[in-house]
Amino acid sequence: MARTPAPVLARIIDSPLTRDAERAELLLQGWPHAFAPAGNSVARTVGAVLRFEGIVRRGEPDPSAGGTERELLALEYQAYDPMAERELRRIALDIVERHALSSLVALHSRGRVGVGEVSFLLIMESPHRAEALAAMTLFIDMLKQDVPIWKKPIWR
Amino acid sequence: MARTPAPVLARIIDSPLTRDAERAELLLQGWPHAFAPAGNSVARTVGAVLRFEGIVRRGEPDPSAGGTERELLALEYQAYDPMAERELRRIALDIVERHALSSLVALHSRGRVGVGEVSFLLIMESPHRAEALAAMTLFIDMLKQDVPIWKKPIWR
Amino acid sequence: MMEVEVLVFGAAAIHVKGGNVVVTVGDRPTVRDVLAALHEQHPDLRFAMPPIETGRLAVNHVFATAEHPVRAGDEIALITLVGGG
Amino acid sequence: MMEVEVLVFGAAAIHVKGGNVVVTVGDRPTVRDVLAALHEQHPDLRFAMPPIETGRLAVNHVFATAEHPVRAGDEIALITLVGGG
Repeated sequence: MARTPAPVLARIIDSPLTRDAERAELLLQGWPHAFAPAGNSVARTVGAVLRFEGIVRRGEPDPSAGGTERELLALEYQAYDPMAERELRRIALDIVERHALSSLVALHSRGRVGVGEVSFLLIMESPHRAEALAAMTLFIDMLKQDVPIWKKPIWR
Repeated sequence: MARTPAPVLARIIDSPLTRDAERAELLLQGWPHAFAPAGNSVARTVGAVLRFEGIVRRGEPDPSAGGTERELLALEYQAYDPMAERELRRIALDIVERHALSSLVALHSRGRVGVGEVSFLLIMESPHRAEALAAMTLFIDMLKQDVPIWKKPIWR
Repeated sequence: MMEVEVLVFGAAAIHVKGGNVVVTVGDRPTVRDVLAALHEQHPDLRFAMPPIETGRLAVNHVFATAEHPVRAGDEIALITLVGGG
Repeated sequence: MMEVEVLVFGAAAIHVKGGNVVVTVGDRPTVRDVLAALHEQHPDLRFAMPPIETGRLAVNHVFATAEHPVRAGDEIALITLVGGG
């Protein structure tokens, strides 16, 4: 059966991913269910919604101190433009296709993200849970291998 | 190092898991970060927040029609009390311990849940993403094996 | 001999009136004995039943394996084919 | 002979001024040739470099493997040890 292409949004955003930043981005991009509860997509064929937030933790290993953990104020994310967003999108399209997801949103921060703030957000809708869980693990692995984003620690 | 026990909430709720129902339940149970954005837990050692929503889909296989898919209005969830909530909690405590999670919320609906509504909600906080992803897969597998909850289709 | 009431749920309950069945077992029965009696005395439920040797029942709201003793007054439940999530 | 500028990021960039290095390669170079020249002419970066035979570089913002030709004017980048997420 021919399927309507699943909506995919993959973007690098110049701020931490607060709820307001997320909502503003989805709205700006005309995302179909920006304000709807997760399950209320039109087709009602979605059985699982999975959401991952990557958060800046208080401590990071400091390579210049032999890898011992040191207190952070923030991480400064640097992206190689426009390749970073392009790779993020390539991975998103690949994974949506491979796992037959119903939709995918991937947002990554550029610039300063403070401790406790969200730097990476991944939302997947899927008919069944197994695909979404497998797809999420794979997405994050691919992100960490292929998306040209680097973090610079800002120590306390 | 001795750790403070991670907060765990496991409950069977008499309604679909709308955002309002979720918030009301977390507030009622004195959950420590009911209104805080996911990352703002006090310790700031959380690096990953994973959220799963199980949603009632439009179609279910009908065993009395040879397993062909049929249109649903809703699912009626029946729980064996108090064992269902007890098992849900047992699994939650086991998995928090085994995967060293920072917190876990597991809510399951009892009663009628309409198509497109959420019947199961699982939220995990973890220092690192890998543990949370592994823990989530395991939790759902254990839920489907051990928690005495049954669903009765209400056909359209 | 003693009679044991077993609660039945979900798909298994379709074949059952009132949500429970009764089996007759010998004295000092175990979970295995109750399972064997279920298989013998309620063949309609076999599709939903765990194997006699490795199966489990819930005894007083906790899963109990084959060797577990069943006593008068225990609440026994057949819990299979669950459908949460 | 030709000079190729290679953009360098992240941990690898700590050892580099201005975010790029220049390597000298023969005519009609491939990604493999540029990687070999990086290994030879910028040993400081070896810790961050992919193997010459199996490694990849980004050529005009797309990952390219060893056989890929590198032309004058291409934007070449060494992309390793990324840290997103």
